[in-house]
Amino acid sequence: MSELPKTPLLDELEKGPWPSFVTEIKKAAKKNLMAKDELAQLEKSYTDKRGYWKHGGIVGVRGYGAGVIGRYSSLPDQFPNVANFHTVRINSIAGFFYTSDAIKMMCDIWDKYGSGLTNFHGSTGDIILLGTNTENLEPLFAEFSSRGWDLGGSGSAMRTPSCCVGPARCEWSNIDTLDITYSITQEFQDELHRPAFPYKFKFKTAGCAVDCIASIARADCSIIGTWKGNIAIDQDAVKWYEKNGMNIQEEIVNRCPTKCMSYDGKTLKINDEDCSRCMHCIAKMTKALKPTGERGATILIGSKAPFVIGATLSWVIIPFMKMEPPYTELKEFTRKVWEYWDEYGKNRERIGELIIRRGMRDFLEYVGIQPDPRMVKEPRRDPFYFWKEEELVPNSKL
Amino acid sequence: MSELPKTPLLDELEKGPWPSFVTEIKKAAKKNLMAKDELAQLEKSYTDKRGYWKHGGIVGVRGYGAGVIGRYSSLPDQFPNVANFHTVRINSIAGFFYTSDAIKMMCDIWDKYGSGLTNFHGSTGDIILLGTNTENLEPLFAEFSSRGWDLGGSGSAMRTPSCCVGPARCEWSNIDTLDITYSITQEFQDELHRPAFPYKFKFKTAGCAVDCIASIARADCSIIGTWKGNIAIDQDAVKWYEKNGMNIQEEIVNRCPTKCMSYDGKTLKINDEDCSRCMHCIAKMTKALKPTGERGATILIGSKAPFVIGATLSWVIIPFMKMEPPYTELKEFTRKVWEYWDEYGKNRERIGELIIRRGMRDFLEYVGIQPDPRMVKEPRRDPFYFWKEEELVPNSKL
Amino acid sequence: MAAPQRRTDIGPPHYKDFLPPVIQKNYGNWKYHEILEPGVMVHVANSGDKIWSVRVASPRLLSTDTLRDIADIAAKYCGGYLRFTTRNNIEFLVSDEKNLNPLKEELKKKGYMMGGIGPRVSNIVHTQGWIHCHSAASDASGLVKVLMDEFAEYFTKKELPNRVRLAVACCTNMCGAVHCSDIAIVAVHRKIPQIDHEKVPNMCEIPSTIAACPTGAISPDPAKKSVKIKEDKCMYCGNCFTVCPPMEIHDPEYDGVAIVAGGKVGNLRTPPKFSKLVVPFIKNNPPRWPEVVDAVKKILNAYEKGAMKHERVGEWIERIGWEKFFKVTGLPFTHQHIDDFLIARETFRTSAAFKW
Amino acid sequence: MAAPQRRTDIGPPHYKDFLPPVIQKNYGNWKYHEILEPGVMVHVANSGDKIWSVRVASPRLLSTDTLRDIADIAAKYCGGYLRFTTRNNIEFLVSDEKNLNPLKEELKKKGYMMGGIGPRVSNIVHTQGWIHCHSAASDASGLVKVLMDEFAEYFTKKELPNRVRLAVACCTNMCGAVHCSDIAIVAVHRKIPQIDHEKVPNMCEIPSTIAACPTGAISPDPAKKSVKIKEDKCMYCGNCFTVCPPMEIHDPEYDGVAIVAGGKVGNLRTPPKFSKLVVPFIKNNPPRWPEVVDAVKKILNAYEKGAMKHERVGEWIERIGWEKFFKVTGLPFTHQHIDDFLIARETFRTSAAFKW
Ligand code: SRM
Ligand code: SRM
Ligand code: SRM
Ligand code: SRM
Ligand code: SF4
Ligand code: SF4
Ligand code: SF4
Ligand code: SF4
Ligand code: SF4
Ligand code: SF4
Ligand code: SF4
Ligand code: SF4
Repeated sequence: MSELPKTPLLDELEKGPWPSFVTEIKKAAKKNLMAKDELAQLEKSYTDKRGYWKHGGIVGVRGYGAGVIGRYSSLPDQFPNVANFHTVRINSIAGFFYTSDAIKMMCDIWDKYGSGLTNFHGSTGDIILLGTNTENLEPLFAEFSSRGWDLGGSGSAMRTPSCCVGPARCEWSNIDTLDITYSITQEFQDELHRPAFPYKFKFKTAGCAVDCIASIARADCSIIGTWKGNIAIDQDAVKWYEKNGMNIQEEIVNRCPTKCMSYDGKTLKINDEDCSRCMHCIAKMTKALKPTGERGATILIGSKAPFVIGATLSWVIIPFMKMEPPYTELKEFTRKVWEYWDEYGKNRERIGELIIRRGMRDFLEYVGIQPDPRMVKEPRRDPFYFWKEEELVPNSKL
Repeated sequence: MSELPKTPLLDELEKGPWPSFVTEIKKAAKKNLMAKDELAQLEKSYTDKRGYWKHGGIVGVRGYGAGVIGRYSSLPDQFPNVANFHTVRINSIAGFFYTSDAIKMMCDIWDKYGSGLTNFHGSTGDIILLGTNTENLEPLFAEFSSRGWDLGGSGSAMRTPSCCVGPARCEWSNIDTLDITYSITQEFQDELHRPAFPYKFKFKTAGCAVDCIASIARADCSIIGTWKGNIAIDQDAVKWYEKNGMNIQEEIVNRCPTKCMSYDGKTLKINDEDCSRCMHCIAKMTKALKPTGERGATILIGSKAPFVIGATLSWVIIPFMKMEPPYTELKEFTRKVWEYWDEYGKNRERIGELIIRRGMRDFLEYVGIQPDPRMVKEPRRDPFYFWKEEELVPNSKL
Repeated sequence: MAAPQRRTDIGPPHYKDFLPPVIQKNYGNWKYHEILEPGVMVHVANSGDKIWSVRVASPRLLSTDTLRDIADIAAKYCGGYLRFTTRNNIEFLVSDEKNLNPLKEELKKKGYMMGGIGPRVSNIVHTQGWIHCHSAASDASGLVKVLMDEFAEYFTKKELPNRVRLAVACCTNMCGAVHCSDIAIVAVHRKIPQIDHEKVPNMCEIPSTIAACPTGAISPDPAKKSVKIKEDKCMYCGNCFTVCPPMEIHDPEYDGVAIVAGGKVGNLRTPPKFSKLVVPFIKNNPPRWPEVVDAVKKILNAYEKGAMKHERVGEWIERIGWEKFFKVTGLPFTHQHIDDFLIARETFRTSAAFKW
Repeated sequence: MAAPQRRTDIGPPHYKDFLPPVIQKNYGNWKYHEILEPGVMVHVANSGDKIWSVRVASPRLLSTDTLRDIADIAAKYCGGYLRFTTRNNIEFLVSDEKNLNPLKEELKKKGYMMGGIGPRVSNIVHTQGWIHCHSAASDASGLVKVLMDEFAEYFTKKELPNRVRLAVACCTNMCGAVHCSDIAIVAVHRKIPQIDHEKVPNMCEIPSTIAACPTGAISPDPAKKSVKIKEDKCMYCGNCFTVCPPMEIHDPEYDGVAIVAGGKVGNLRTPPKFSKLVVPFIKNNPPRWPEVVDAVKKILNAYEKGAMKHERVGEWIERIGWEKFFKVTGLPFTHQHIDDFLIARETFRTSAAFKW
């Protein structure tokens, strides 16, 4: 294979302690022409301060509408090996667990059919195979699928659901984040592979309100584990934290948002009725505090990036839902939500935007959920609201 | 004079400890036919559960467009004495101070030309003379004005400015609320009497952030006294409060929003740099704490009732303005604001709505004020903002 | 009899002419105040001078008879000086301590109600209602009377964790500024305006009528030279009626009041707050609106029981959370509570932390 | 060579097949964890079993060479088990304590960087940038590299008051979800799109192009069968370019990045928060964007100095106030900081309390 192109600017990014993506590209470029042109085009971008990629038309594998992001160099003459250079999204493993064998298997296929470059993982949670030519897509897919791996989502489809490590390695998980993720991924294969929605739809599942998967910020449906009982306190362990330098009053009691804790130097007390399950005290004193009682999840809807109406965070739709396999309630709720979206959503309108446009009542009534104060930070301020005929029984109180 | 009408429903409102408006109307009705018909029509409203007043056309006194609210009974045949029944707004005294003589003088005129009913005061702060006939307006005005009293505002005009009791009887006033109110009322007589704005414009002035005139909720321009120096502490007085049962830590230190206070049981300390001048500690320990240093006012703009875009509170436009007679800076600022409103405001658009519609930058640049973080609770979230040509010097940092 | 010489644009008299001498002398030089009784406080100047204020309840709607009576009392005990508060109470300004008790005696004898100073319920800021306004969906004075009858003890005696500011507005124009009160009543309609197509062309300016509608429900009806309303967009605010009277919105069978809570205007501790909807509708039930009184009582009682010292209603609610507020007051939470207007999404609970 | 038999709609492999035996055994039965070193933690199960996780920095963009290397390491010390974190770090899962030190030794020897656990700066969530996306106004990987070079010690060693989550998005589509990060970079344009009227009719759907504009700046240009832009309404967001590529928005002279701060996603203590604009623009200055690094450093240093223990960046800012934030960081406050979009008025300071 020929020599690497000169990349004086990118070489600057091989300096410094943090592992260098440039080094990674160079490693691949040494044995792969696509990677080599990727490297060269990137140097040009650094020189000219602009990207040189063009929007893809629709490219993909037979029978699927999703899973491949079409991409073309806008300088195909200079960089012919990336003239078309699509990324392939492989559906990752719930919890992002892998084995050495699986990784090596993927590397072997990818070296054969692609650039040798990957992202572990993309922001949504797919394994990103970073760039290959159109003609490689089918064989690549055949190799992966024959070994039990499938594509992830893209376009106006359900996207690859993802989750925090949850019960696999975390003491706080109230729900089986991996199993929920696996189960909905399998249930909705058609919705994942064949874009038929007004726009994208993302699921993210976190085992508790710490939300290590950032579900509340970037999932059309955020599933966050919670519990309904009290917090059990191991007073000896509290002492242990104190002995190890923790200022219980300052670090725990004073930071409790609901002011439901107290500590007299001997006994830590929680007025459980007032606890909002924010997770602060539990996270900072994991040996001393444990949630007890019924487990389930809060279902929130609507977070997304800023287009068109500004970024949104997901908000509470179902304060508490039991979460036991096969997650029938969640799946039925999801279908109902999609039905609503299908009925009223405009092209490129996310579910959250739609609910904001049509109002919560419209949505809640459609999906059959009662209003609950936990859905709002605060009730409305203005006295401008609608009544339905049936609520207007004359001369009756409400 | 004939007997009072039967008012079985209203009579229920003469029961109970609170002074009764019905009793007041009856007092007047005993000697005044207008008040009598007012009483009778009100009983009918209580029976039918609806009002019986009609919107006024324009009524007023010669040369004025404001100061009178035209009102007509929608049942003139039943209640001929209130067939037309307009309220007259008399500009009140700054701080709402009166003398017995002045009150009696007003009563004499009002018994002669009106219903004998009043409001001390209307929500804006006018003396409301509650109902008279069209033909009485001119002589009534002549009586009042010849004695040195003038009408207040109404319609799309400046409205009667009002203020808290301030320096007249309050130890916390940072500005001369009465003098400011008097001075702007005199300065803008034309704007008060002859509606020429897109909509109403209200001034309210409070001596400190306690805001006993609710200026921040209901004034297009809210003037709120503040200071720039430290809070002086009289430690003996602190002790006095403690001895008299105050829990300094709980009631004062813990409630300080900026957590800039501390108390070790002996000395109360304030980290003045972090104090936001919320007034809590000063209000609850008036003998112990006193603001020191430079005095002035924060100028806020934009509060109003919910139409059309929902209620607004005033927000900071000028964090600190010196307030010395003749208040030239305030008056010039006001004229500039009106000029902007005149230029861009739509019919029935309040100044706050206009600024929200066109954006703060447009307004600030017009009135010549620099942006300041004190104008916002928080900076914007989205990255959607404009640049002016002159800011776009290529390749320069900002 | 010829009318006296009218003058214009003279503005109000100068405030100095109405200030008692002790105030003139100590203007801007007050040191502190003390609340001596629920209706009496004394302000002490740096000079040592003092002024006593005796506060008395007022229905705000005052006859000239009553005005003359209070003027007489002020003349007798206060050198003729008195004032009104920003919440429409009467304040007798006593410069000479020896007049204080005689004044109180006379007030008591005549049935005036002293109180309202300090952490109590003070007078209710309110509006015209059926007494004078064309727009009213309920009466204001009546609601004030029945509420203050119920809460009289909180004016004359009992303390609360902090001031509780009540307000009443008789339509959504909210002349009472209920949008920032601890607890407030706002009268509302619930029926779509009935358009009198005969009168609209003469009495209304079509473009401003259309612009008046917050939800864009109104559009021109060129055939009739009038307007039409898209029924499912109208939320009965009545703003069209304000600018165009032939769009009759009153309907006695459907009009009533809503209750909002948790607002404040002062900056102490927490920033000024809007009131929020707590009861979307209670039918008009004059003369004494018992259901309204009952609902307000529920809120006030829960506040009295649950709030920490110095906490205002809104501060208390924010500490315990809205789910808890609806629980402890027993008020139902309905679709109407959830915002669907311009800033709706800012009110949605974007957090997984809440109480049961 | 015939391709193997393709299958469809099989979904990903079952996660159980990738879990180390100790996890399978103690699944959902963990008791607590301890952070042993910035890059090592141990989770202890109710059964007493333990699993050690050794976290290693990753540039996220990995070559198959590197992937094979980490697979080999995992095979050697972890029974072949490893995972990636939600922030793209690599975690070696050690079931047998005696493999822990040898693993660390080998990682050190090979130059892998251990760290990121606990109250530190972890990996930067980011996006494609010039490496692969057509929409990028800056490069993501480069920005990540220079920032993490600067903050490497906060990954490998130093503690902060709490976690600091950084993110980079290469355009306002914000695939990096920078809108809820402690400190984040979002690349922005500053020039109005140049419309290629030849191509628009063929390549673009006019209605969705018009609908894509957040400010309604785009309208049809029927003559050209294209669209036109109202210049003074365009704020260069580039959303039109996303749906209609011939509306070229890139301009190397004017493109660059903005910095936002104060966001978070967890519910601990305070609810999730949006990031807010702190630096409206810094020009693209590759390869090492020193001005960006400098600005982020200012914020991180001020946070480190000023925050209380457990306070996230946003919590610290809310406690001290935004006026103080701009003071202690020395960042200028400009017109761009003041919101003028849909919820602008909710961001205005409706209070008379602030600091100097
Ligand atoms: C690859 C990835 C970034 C990365 O480097 O990790 C990515 C890359 C692209 N995103 Fe994204 N998005 C990626 C995660 C996200 C996320 C984060 C997430 O999913 O958690 C968001 C924010 C959350 C959200 O969904 O709103 C995100 C919000 C967007 C948007 C804005 C959507 C909106 O409603 O505002 C667009 C624009 C669009 O859909 O046209 C977009 C569009 C794109 C496109 C397809 C650009 C385009 O219009 O063609 C990018 C393709 C880049 C390329 O050349 O490969 N991408 N995108 C992420 C997907 C990898 C994966 O599958 O694992
Ligand atoms: C008399 C008074 C209520 C009272 O009983 O105290 C009052 C009465 C009326 N107000 Fe008001 N407003 C009164 C203070 C207010 C206030 C409070 C204030 O000024 O502090 C507000 C809320 C703050 C504000 O300005 O937004 C207020 C907001 C309105 C509005 C809504 C304006 C808006 O921008 O949303 C209207 C509607 C309008 O202007 O058409 C209105 C309109 C009216 C009209 C003129 C109704 C109309 O359309 O004809 C009422 C005449 C009643 C009558 O028959 O006398 N009134 N009005 C108050 C004036 C007395 C005075 O001069 O002292
Ligand atoms: C007389 C009056 C001013 C006037 O120009 O007329 C007044 C006078 C005083 N107020 Fe006020 N306030 C007056 C309306 C207000 C208002 C405005 C309103 O209610 O519309 C407020 C804002 C309420 C709000 O935030 O919603 C108000 C909130 C306060 C507060 C703050 C309470 C809190 O902690 O939130 C104080 C401070 C305190 O007492 O601790 C205060 C303190 C005071 C002091 C102690 C100030 C002083 O040193 O003289 C005065 C006597 C106290 C009293 O009544 O207990 N005053 N006070 C008003 C009496 C109205 C009435 O008849 O009840
Ligand atoms: C491994 C990972 C989950 C995964 O499925 O991959 C994870 C794992 C743990 N997180 Fe996390 N968090 C992980 C992403 C997150 C995220 C998501 C993100 O950054 O996008 C958050 C939300 C950040 C936010 O609020 O913006 C997150 C906020 C936390 C917090 C809350 C910190 C706070 O006080 O605000 C804790 C609790 C604590 O440590 O006190 C926590 C605690 C933990 C614990 C201690 C939970 C446990 O008992 O096992 C885990 C090891 C801690 C560590 O890294 O210090 N983890 N953690 C993620 C590691 C990412 C990385 O490589 O750095
Ligand atoms: S979100 Fe909760 S359950 Fe999941 S990894 Fe984080 S702390 Fe554990
Ligand atoms: S979980 Fe949060 S709200 Fe509950 S006790 Fe702990 S710190 Fe307080
Ligand atoms: S606003 Fe301030 S200065 Fe005015 S009366 Fe109230 S406490 Fe005194
Ligand atoms: S005025 Fe407010 S912020 Fe300042 S010290 Fe007193 S309580 Fe704290
Ligand atoms: S609130 Fe409405 S009904 Fe009452 S006085 Fe004001 S405009 Fe009239
Ligand atoms: S009542 Fe209000 S919402 Fe209904 S049409 Fe009239 S202005 Fe519009
Ligand atoms: S943030 Fe923008 S430029 Fe970056 S990957 Fe996403 S769409 Fe492409
Ligand atoms: S760049 Fe954004 S604001 Fe400008 S025209 Fe395109 S979509 Fe509209």
